[in-house]
Amino acid sequence: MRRLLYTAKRLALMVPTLFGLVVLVFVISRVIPADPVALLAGERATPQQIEALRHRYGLDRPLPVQLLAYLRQLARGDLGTSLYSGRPITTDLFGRFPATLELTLAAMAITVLLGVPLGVLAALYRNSWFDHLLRAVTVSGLAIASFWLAIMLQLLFSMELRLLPLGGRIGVPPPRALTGLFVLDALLTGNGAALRSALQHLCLPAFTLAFPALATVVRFTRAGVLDVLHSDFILYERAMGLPRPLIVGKYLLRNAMAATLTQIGLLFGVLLAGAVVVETVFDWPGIGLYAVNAIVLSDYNAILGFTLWSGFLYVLVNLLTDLGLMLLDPREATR
Amino acid sequence: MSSAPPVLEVRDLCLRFHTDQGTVEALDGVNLRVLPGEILGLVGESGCGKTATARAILGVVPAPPGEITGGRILFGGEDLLRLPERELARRIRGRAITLIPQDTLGALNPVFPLRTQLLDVLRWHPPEGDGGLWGLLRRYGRRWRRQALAQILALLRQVQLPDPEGALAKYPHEFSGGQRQRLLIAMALLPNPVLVIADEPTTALDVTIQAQILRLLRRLVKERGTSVLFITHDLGVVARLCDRVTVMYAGQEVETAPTAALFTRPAHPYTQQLLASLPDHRKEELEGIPGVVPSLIDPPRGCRFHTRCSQARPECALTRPPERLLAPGHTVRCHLY
Amino acid sequence: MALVTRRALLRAAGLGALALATAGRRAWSATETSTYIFGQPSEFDTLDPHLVFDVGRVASRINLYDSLLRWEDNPPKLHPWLAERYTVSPDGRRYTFFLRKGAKFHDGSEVTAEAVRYSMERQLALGKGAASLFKPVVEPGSTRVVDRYTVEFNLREPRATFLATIDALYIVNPAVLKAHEKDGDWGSTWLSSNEAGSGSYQLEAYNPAVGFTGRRFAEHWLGWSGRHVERIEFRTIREPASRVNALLRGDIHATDGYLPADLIDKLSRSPEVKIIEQESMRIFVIMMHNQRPPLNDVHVRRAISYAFDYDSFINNIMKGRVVRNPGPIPNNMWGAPRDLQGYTYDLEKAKEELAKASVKVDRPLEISPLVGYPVTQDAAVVLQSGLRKLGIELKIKPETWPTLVGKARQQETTPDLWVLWVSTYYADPANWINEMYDSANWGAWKASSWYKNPQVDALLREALRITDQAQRQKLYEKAARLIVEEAASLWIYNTKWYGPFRTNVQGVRFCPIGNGREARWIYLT
Amino acid sequence: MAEALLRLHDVKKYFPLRRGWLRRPGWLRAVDGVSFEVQTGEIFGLVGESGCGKTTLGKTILGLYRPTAGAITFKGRPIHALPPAQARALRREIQYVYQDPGASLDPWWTVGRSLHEPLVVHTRLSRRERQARVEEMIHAVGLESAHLRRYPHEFSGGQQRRLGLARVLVLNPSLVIFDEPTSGLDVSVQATILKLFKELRARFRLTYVFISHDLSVIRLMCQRVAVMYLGVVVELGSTAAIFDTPRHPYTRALLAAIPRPVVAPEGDEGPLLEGEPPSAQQLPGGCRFRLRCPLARQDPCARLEPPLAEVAPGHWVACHFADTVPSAAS
Amino acid sequence: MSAFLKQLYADRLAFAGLLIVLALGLSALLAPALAPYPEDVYDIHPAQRLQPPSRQHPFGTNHMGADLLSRVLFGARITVVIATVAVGSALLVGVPIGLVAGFYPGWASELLMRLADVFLSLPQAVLAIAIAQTLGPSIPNVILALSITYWPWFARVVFAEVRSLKNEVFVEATQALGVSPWRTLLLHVLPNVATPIIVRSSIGMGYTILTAAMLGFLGLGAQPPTPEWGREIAEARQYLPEAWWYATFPGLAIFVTVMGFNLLGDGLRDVLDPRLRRGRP
Repeated sequence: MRRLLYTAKRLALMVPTLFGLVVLVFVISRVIPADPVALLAGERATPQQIEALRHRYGLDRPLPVQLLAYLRQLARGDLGTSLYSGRPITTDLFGRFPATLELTLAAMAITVLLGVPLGVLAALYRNSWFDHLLRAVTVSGLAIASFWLAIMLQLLFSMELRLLPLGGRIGVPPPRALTGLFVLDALLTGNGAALRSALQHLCLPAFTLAFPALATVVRFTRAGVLDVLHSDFILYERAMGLPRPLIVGKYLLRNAMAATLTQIGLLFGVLLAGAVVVETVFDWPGIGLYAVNAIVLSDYNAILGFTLWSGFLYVLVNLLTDLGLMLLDPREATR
Repeated sequence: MSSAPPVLEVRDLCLRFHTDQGTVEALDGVNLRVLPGEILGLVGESGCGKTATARAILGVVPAPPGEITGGRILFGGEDLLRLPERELARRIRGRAITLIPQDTLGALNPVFPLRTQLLDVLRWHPPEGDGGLWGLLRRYGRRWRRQALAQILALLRQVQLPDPEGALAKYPHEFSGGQRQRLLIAMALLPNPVLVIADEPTTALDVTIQAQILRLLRRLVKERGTSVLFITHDLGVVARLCDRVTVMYAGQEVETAPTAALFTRPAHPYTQQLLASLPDHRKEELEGIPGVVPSLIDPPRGCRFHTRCSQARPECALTRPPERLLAPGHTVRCHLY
Repeated sequence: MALVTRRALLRAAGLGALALATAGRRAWSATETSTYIFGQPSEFDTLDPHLVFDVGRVASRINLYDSLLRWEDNPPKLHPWLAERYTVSPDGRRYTFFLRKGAKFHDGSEVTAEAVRYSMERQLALGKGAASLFKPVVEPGSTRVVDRYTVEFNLREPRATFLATIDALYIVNPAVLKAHEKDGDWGSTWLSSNEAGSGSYQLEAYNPAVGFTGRRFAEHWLGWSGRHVERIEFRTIREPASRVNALLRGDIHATDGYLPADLIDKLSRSPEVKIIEQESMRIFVIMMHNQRPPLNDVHVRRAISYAFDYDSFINNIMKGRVVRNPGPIPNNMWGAPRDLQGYTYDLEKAKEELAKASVKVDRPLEISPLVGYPVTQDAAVVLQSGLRKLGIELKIKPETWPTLVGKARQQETTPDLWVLWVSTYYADPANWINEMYDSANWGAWKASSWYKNPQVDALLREALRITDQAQRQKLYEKAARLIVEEAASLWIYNTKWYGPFRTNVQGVRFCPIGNGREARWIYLT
Repeated sequence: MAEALLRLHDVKKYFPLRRGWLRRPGWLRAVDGVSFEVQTGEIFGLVGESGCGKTTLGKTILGLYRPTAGAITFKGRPIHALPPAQARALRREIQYVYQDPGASLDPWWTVGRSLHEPLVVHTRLSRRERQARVEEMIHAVGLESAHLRRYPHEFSGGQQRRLGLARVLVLNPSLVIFDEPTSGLDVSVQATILKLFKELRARFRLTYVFISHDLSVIRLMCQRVAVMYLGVVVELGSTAAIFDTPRHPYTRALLAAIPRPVVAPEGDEGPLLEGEPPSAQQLPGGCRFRLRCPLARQDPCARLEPPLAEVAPGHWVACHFADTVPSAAS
Repeated sequence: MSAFLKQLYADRLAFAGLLIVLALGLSALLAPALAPYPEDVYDIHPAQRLQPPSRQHPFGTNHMGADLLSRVLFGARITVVIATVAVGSALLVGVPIGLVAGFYPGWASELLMRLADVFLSLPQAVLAIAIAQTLGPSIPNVILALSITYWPWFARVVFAEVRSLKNEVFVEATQALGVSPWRTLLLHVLPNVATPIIVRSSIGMGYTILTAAMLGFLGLGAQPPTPEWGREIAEARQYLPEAWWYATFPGLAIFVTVMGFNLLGDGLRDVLDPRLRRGRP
């Protein structure tokens, strides 16, 4: 019951944030120096035609009215139309989102599956050579520009060693679309060639995306475990003779994960932002690449749609993180 | 006074902590004995090494920075200091010796319900002969769980925890401090231990609650014949609860006596001045102990109290006084005797 | 320390990847001969043939749709296509096309005169893409269906280039579109992701992010020789380096022919790739705003023209893979004066011209290269470096293509200078010189030099009215000389097309209009 | 009798409760109608268990909290509703010693600077005059001038108590409120600190309000005592009256629960309270002690909240059975 | 101050960070003197394009034949300016907001922090992209975009610190002494939140440099011939793998610089923590 209330509370808190997000994006969109209507009108449009279009899209009305109209439009799930492809932005985004999702999930999997154990080990063997080595790696992980890392990886693995593809998402006909995630679809349809190709294409971008996040997770897990390691209850559990593996694997980890989980929620934003450049470098046909394309084409609607969509996802993931935190730590619900 | 062999005997225990500032000689030859079925009070001011002694007995001194440099801890004829960690964890800690900690909120794992924590204590400390893998697997079964829960509930009733069934599903933060202390007492008694070490268990509680807890603890351990090493700084608590008392000062024990004898005939100058410091409305002026507790990084040689002792003699600074028997069960370490 | 670690880490990861890679090498190689895969530099945002009119995305139009006539080969020749023949009325205003019978849309229905009429009306109504070619001369509603196989266009005025541009009108299936029409959108929402043509290939799958695949349309009116591919795939790979690597590895069979010179060099060293070199008609120009001071002074414009290091740019940066094109018409197009010398890199002359100028260059000039096209930026930097030696500051302010197109519509917003290519939209000098320098075209991006010279205007308009090529050639040569004399823009080079193909690709027929994207002639061995 | 230095009349301090996200209205009644007077020169004790509202009351007197209701007069002047600037000026006269004076010093400031600050804020003394005053005070609390250049964390618990005292005494206030001044100290240190408190009071003619849960300290230090339970005073009187003839069942239980360093015969611990105090957010109706009271009956305890009534001269008790309670304690 | 440096020196990594940051500052300041070919920021030598590292050109040359080492050195200038101004203005906006909002709870403070939350509800880089894109590519716009997106971090950190500081006894104790709120805020609260602010700034410099480089990489930043590191890498891509040096050295410059700020920030966190601080005798 309390958990339900907490969930409801968190959901309710999402509303003003999302509203603020929409207003923010709206404000950004209305300070555009260039004229999107002129683009829309085509190459030989007359000023009258442009004016007519401006009127048709409501761009000649006062800003608050425009904001209201924008909100109404959003409420219908309409992010507007791409000035370039002429398709609804939502269609474009949904078409590309599975690619980004697949990439992000893969990066997240690498981050968590590698980062958490490494962080725990670093804490348990604090100040050992392993800990120092890991610290060096994580510090560099946070300092490296992901686009540069991506290029260097391409240089090594694709251009020099020719082991992995340079970019793209798959090198063979894609598997039948069930989820839109190629790896998953290939598994489900038993398409071995597609699976292999999809995995090969996934390797470098996922690792590039994961690397800085990995550093964060390792650091926070390590700090969290260290924190818990010196807590009274671990001492008490030891004094009560519980075996070390049980203490570490069960009692300690769950406590330490709270710090890590919060970070994972925040990291999602980092991954999403990282996807923009990583997808660009690796030609990964996701929403990040879409955004960069939109930048090149000055497709404002698309950029704003992407921004809004990212913000929405981010808020959503943070909500999920908080709920996860609540399941992990019952004290959260009472805060 | 029973002449049975002691349950626990600590002999010449020495413990150091290596810190950035230097080596802290936290314990320097501590001796104490806990007799079967008795409550031994270990009393002293903050930093005198009470808790370090308890941790050394349980074998949970963090090392590094801690290092036990000498002495023996005899428990049931075995020297715990020579037992491997595995053995300690399997047979001694949480089985034969249990702990009631001071910080009730900090000591309980905040993210697991009580049931999990209680069951694990039982599960990992089975009766002798059921320690194999199969035994462990069996103890993850439903039948064992039912029996164990029944056992736990019975004990929770004994410690008078309100609504014991409901309590099992709750998390530590959902209890009051007094309730948590009852829980921890139950947890300490759960494996039916030989010795319970209670480390200032009532310090954080209000006096009315403290009185309840002390009475409960005394009744339970006396019923079961469990020995208790009760660590406190509060002489009032000692008077109310303990059968015998050992007084510590700056990492050494200075006096051991039956409780009544200690309060009526304190022998060591430190004990005397400690008692004189207690607020007492009948006295016109309070007597503090002049000076400060010496740093344990470079502690005074000989009797560590000599720097503050009004009756100190030259030899006090040279050698630590040997233990002298003043009366049956009353020993003191002072050159005056 | 960290570097060593990272390298070690990479090596370790490399070993893991090795296992993966060796296992799957064959999986991504396009070794079979039934599917032709092309590495596409830009995305197919939309498949609607009436919305887009650019060279980069010609593949969807040219392979899925047919037009009345079609340009083929190099130099380009206009071939009968859906129309078997045509007639032009003596006044040059009525064009009658006679369709071949039996040509079918992909849904099996016949291509009729009504479809042609509908396509023209749709193109005009949507107002985008190739509409700019027809709008000046074709009145909406003026196109007439004479009979089922005869259609006539009635122009407002004679237009020498009408035939040359008619291949840009792609014929769509009106029945299908009317079925998908919504809110009077001429079915454009539907058609942006679908297809309703009669072309050699029919759409199989489309994903804007990935590209499209097409299946051979067996009933295509032209028939099939037996040397062809069953499926075509245009796969979007945006990065040139990625495309080149994919080609080298055999993931794709071909890619675009306007790669950076360094990459062409790299490809030419591979035994598995052949490069088909063709003269193209795509001139590289830096536009100057002829109406804005100080650029309205011819001496300033000439000084700037003398300050660009043409040789260095062409020989070093373009690695000699392009040819100097000193005037507004591609060298290999008729109408370009053969003996035109144009400007050279000569700072002395530049200084002389500056001295003659009546206005002073007292402000930094702004140049806009195209975002996403590094060569335009390189040219801007070369010009910047040259002007700096004259004491003129040139600020580089890259803009996106759509933004520039928007800005170039008005004198006030047009940048001082901007860099672009003018490609072959139709094979006629008018594609370049008329559209760029006839002041009647002010307001279109091609005319954003805002050049105005009554004499040139008269010459160019005359050339549009008459149809005799020899006469027109003279007019164009004269106009070209005048324009160069007045340094209306900086004309730098004419592109060459270096089409890279796997060695097993046969039957490539390059035409500047289709840029080698037409797949119907191609087969694999 | 002279006008009391401090007079509290029916002082209440409620805190709004935010329970859940709907913010259901509710009040935490931390102090719920307290009246007493403090005479010039006396040490007045406020005793009670945690959560009884004694600290809140102390801070309300000081003006850190504005009372929800009631009146506080200091030297005959109402001070409970002063505007902020005047309230701050009043602190020259009323000072507060925190439970942990070490934590009440800015860790970034030297002790000397912290000791100067009250003088900077409240006086126009020159730097030299301030220095003289600060040095005088640091010596008065038994520390040395050299200590002024150190940082708070370099002092032991007992020394920090002395610093805290020095800091509030530089202003020469008339009333000092001590909040648990000896908790956390070892008895040997506590003894010296308590001695110091007494000396300073005599030397600077101070009045103390002494808040503590430690009855033996209260008994030692105070002339008069108020016993608080869940926000109200249940018994008020001279120290002798409270400790020798406690009338309220709570006071009696509290006294019985104090562990005394005297070995009593087994089982002779007197009556122990059962259960735990209810939450101050959900007080029972009627007498708020009745749920744990051995004397409680349905009527009148559950019905009426007993008023504080004078049962002997200067001895006030809030219990329906104040008269029936045996007047002699152990 | 010397004690502070001594402690920083004791933490070898932090000291390395300090050295890197100093080196960055120096090369930014002295770029014209240090660079072997200072003219190459503007000048081009197409004939010498894409030459591998050699004695004349330790980092090789770029696609215009300019000396890469010189350009990387001059790039440090851009980087220092962008990061300093962006973090500085974010600091000037965020810290006062966080201070006041944390110290004076009320609807206005609540509103300010909600506003900060809205900014934080978007990944910073995404927001920076959106803003930089709408403003148009230029260095001032990059700085503006970074400041707009970074101030909420300062506000948040300071807000949280002030909130918890308000519960510290010594802050309440100054009130109890009768010290005015503004005096408390400036003399007691602000110095106590200085540590997180300084640490945030240092790490923020690193982060800002990374984001600025990303914007440059996407073409939303500095324009040619400005030798901005991110854009250099973007330009270098098409000359891979042959001209490996072209992409490598600007990337290394970013890496080392950001590493310097991060190490320094980490070290400062430990050194400046008042709980660990040792007073002078």
